[in-house]
Amino acid sequence: MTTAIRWFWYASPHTFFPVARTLARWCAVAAALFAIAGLYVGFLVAPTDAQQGEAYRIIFIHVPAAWMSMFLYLVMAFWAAMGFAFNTRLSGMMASAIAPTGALFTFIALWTGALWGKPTWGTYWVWDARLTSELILLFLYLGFMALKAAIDDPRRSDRAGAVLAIVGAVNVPIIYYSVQWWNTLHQGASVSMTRAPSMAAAMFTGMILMALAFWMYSIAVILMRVRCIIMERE
Amino acid sequence: MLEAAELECERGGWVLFRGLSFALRAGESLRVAGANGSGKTSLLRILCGLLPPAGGAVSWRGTPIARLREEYSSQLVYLGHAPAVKDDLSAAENLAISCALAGMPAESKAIEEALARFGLAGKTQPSRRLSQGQRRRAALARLALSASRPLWLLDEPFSALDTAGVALLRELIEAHLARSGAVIFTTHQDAGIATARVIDLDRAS
Amino acid sequence: MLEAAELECERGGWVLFRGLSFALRAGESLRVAGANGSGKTSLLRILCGLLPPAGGAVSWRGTPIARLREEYSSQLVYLGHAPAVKDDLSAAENLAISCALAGMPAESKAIEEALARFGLAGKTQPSRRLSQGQRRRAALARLALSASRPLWLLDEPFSALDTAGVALLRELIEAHLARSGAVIFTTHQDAGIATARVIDLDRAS
Amino acid sequence: MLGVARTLIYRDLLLAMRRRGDVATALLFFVIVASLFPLGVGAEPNLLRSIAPGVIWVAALLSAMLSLGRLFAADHADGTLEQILLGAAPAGVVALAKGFAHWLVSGLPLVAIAPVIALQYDLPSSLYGVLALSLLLGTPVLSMIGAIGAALTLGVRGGGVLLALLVLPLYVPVLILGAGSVEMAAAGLAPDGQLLLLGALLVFTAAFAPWAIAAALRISVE
Amino acid sequence: MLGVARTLIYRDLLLAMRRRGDVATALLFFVIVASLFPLGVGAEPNLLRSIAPGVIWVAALLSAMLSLGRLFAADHADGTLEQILLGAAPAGVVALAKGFAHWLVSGLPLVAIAPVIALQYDLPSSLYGVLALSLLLGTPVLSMIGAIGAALTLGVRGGGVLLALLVLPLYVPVLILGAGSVEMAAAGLAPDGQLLLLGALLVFTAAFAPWAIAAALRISVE
Ligand code: HEM
Ligand SMILES: Nc1ncnc2c1ncn2[C@@H]1O[C@H](COP(=O)(O)OP(=O)(O)OP(=O)(O)O)[C@@H](O)[C@H]1O
Ligand SMILES: Nc1ncnc2c1ncn2[C@@H]1O[C@H](COP(=O)(O)OP(=O)(O)OP(=O)(O)O)[C@@H](O)[C@H]1O
Ligand SMILES: [Mg+2]
Ligand SMILES: [Mg+2]
Repeated sequence: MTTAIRWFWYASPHTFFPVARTLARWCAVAAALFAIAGLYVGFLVAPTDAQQGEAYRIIFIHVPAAWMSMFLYLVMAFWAAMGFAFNTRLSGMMASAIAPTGALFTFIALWTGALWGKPTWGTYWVWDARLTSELILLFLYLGFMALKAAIDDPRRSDRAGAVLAIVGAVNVPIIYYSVQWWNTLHQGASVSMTRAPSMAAAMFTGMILMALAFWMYSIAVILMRVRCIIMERE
Repeated sequence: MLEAAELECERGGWVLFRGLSFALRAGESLRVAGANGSGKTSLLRILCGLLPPAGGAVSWRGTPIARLREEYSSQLVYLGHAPAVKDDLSAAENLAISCALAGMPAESKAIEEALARFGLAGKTQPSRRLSQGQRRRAALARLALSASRPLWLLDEPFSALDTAGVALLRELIEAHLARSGAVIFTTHQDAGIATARVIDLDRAS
Repeated sequence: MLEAAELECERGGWVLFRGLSFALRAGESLRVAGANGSGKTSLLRILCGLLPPAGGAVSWRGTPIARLREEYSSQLVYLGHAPAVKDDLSAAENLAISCALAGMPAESKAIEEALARFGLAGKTQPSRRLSQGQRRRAALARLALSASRPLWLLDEPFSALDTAGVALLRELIEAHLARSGAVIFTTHQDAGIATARVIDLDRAS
Repeated sequence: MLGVARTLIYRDLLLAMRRRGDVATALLFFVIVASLFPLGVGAEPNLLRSIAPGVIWVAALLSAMLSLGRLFAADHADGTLEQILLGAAPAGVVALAKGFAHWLVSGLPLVAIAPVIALQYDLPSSLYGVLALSLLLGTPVLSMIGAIGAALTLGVRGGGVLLALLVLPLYVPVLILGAGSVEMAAAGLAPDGQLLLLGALLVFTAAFAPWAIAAALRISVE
Repeated sequence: MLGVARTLIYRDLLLAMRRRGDVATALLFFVIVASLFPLGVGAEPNLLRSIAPGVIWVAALLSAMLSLGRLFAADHADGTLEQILLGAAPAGVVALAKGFAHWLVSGLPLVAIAPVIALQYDLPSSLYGVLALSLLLGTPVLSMIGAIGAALTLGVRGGGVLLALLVLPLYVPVLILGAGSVEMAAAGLAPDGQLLLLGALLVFTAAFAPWAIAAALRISVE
């Protein structure tokens, strides 16, 4: 019971407001530091790839961005669902705040992927399962934002958005597992929680550092955006 | 039967009313009054569960309606501003379908009778070719088949009716009250129904 | 001003009325009465030239309206059952556009005033978010800008209005009659307007 | 509860009959889109044959999408939707019934007519079965997913595009699987994989879409 | 009278903006139809290039037809049409203004976006001009002819199909001339003949369609 009360206490925009700002600042600083470290490892420490030459270095942006794009969608859907189920005001605002950042990372993943595709596959785009489902993810983010923008009443817009976010969440596992379920041109997972990484340690470190940088960036930006939304609505 | 506790309604950022409480017992009727835009329709929609209130709760025989859902819907009849009459169907088809959807399918004989009571016997044309008042009559005819539903919520039921229509509707409402149903309605005219209570939203806000 | 001679109206194979004649002079008002479906709306539509009568003719200052067309339209205001209010536009936009379409563009200040008179000042939301009565008020606000049109044809203008709205409309109508305009309206309620004549369609048919 | 669902389906079919058109609209649109192509593209048989599966499936997609706008809008405008939601059946059942009725009116006729179109494009008759089967499995998915979008955009500013924006991305897998299965068969390979996936998609949407539609409908009458 | 026409056009554009979508709908639909084809047909560049003019013109036709249903229906339902007909302008002017507004919203954007689609289909850039010109001449014809059909089917049972049945046969010449002109140019020949005919068609419909539309509108409000 007491935990539930604390939960809702934090779920109230007013208590959340000042906490958000301090947190956002620290995360912004952390994001910058991780990004510098990650780029240093990625471009100066990690060795040149035997088959792909220097082009492979795009991986340090591509993979973390792709991870974030999927992860942020799930977080967004989670908040939306919380808002739908418990009618907490903050949840809907969180979902709204996450969407643009998620869309941004999706776009980056698509863009860097397309750029990478030209040297490796000889084409910017193929209609393969992972690429298509990632594109759909972008449209889902855009649809979510468009739907919310089209409804003036904030409560209604939160609820309608929540339905769409939850429906779209189906797409995320499809993106993730598409390389296993279909034989795609795109390459399968090489980083996993259970196996040892199958790539060079330096590459792995670089990717993890960049992923951490993206994480921190996302948290900082999302918290700032939530603050704006709170100010607008209250 | 029906209790409203501390209801608050907000539309488009404006609070229409706040702290509205009342209880309605069997056999009682309640008239909701107020100027245009004061929130009568919104209140009725809250009472029937279509619109969640910004605050407070509505309970039916002691249970909050948010928990009862279909169980509560099956106790009431709500007739809104819009007559819910399909242009392409005849009055009889409309009535049969709206009864069936409400979960109380009616015999075609009963439907004929209800329509005849409202002066629509033999009108087999699609409803688009009925006059405004006839369309409203087609919607109201459902009340003649809804004796078993304890709660009636009627939003401006008298509008567009001629004097005979008004009298007929009043009769139906009074009969429903007599069999210890409960009726909540809004109207701008004086309907001539002795109501237990009047809620004036102009003063409640 | 307006003369109807031996009007006959047939709808869906039924004759609604036949041999209906009357003349309306400047400063006079006429109430069309009758039960639901007796043909009030049809009569008004015949009078404004939207519906050709099955027999007889309507003339305006001696000329049949079928020949006058736009010239006649520019003498009248017709407000029908349907409020002709666009859901997506605000009340002010609706009013400005309907005035301009009728050929009497209005200043935005005049529009503000007309809306304010009808209690819609500052309502800038799209009309879909107005209450039923507010939508009707938005439609009626056109009358406040239509002093220069001699003939007003109003189909159940009082419906959905609260008492203040009814009083306001009555005032407008009486002012129009005083400046020797002519008004024909239908209503089921007693509007409290001293009319020169009542046509009861229940008896005319 | 089942009675309500039956009434709802019966009513929607009756309305479709009354407006006569509505049954035929989707079908006619499908046929027209498919027939206009040879007019625009030129009637070279080989070219036509190779684009046929794609054209037919795109036409099916468009014709499903076309009728979505009307799926709930009329009921919303005249107040019937409120009555349905206040009715005796849970909103999920209502949603399933509406989706099913939509499919009966706009999807099923396409399945029936597809072989005729295939003939027009000179597809080998061995493909008719795969084509019809893929449509049979795919069009209900289009109806159910479309209904989610239609319910979400009810009474919302910019309904039209928004609907397309929400629905089309979700349609893409159906299109790829559907057209893919026919192309697979045309290439002489077994289309089982695609068809199985379509079937799985169908089961999945039939199970979960009603919930989302119901939630969206409740929001729309608030 | 011109004031009324201007107001009407302004109002229709305003409404289109408000529903935000409506401007974009026709456009988005056009883009989507054109983009779905590579998904369904497969992305072989030569194939795509050879079907491009046909696809683009069929898409334009469909997107024009799609928006016809709404052209007068909303005004009819909420009573505005009566007010417009009782307004200060003759019905013919009203009809012309409505048709023009429809074109501004649904036809003109297609002309602007067509080169982008052509790019997607990898058409040589020398064809962009012909494509845009043929659309510029052809889409107003689609709007005016479509408006006749829309007015005739107002409030009539089975409006949807009826509209398509009435309108499409009249659309076919435009399609053939339009797509033909681009194909002609692609084959390296001068497309003047087709374009001239399209221009003649435009002048003809602009002169006579308003009359027919006006008559149909008067009937619909009786
Ligand atoms: C627009 C095209 C592309 C898209 C949309 C895309 C999408 C994705 C996504 C969503 C992931 C994360 C999935 C996961 O964590 O398992 C990913 C990971 C990855 N992508 Fe791409 N990709 C594209 C192009 C490419 C290209 C051209 C290459 C290189 C040939 C590539 C190589 C990789 C690698 C190596 C990973 C990491 C896999 C892992 O270690 O888990 N991608 N991509
Ligand atoms: N479009 C139509 N086509 C055919 N018949 C119609 C049409 N509209 C109305 N009718 C019929 O004409 C008769 C008169 O209709 P009208 O709308 O004129 O009545 P009214 O007197 O205005 O009634 P109310 O008081 O209900 O508004 C009605 O019986 C109706 O059934
Ligand atoms: N869908 C909506 N969204 C936002 N605000 C709305 C909506 N519908 C109505 N409103 C606003 O809520 C207020 C109350 O509306 P409501 O329809 O409840 O009034 P009412 O008392 O029924 O009025 P009337 O007598 O005119 O029917 C109005 O001021 C209106 O502007
Ligand atoms: Mg009301
Ligand atoms: Mg009437």
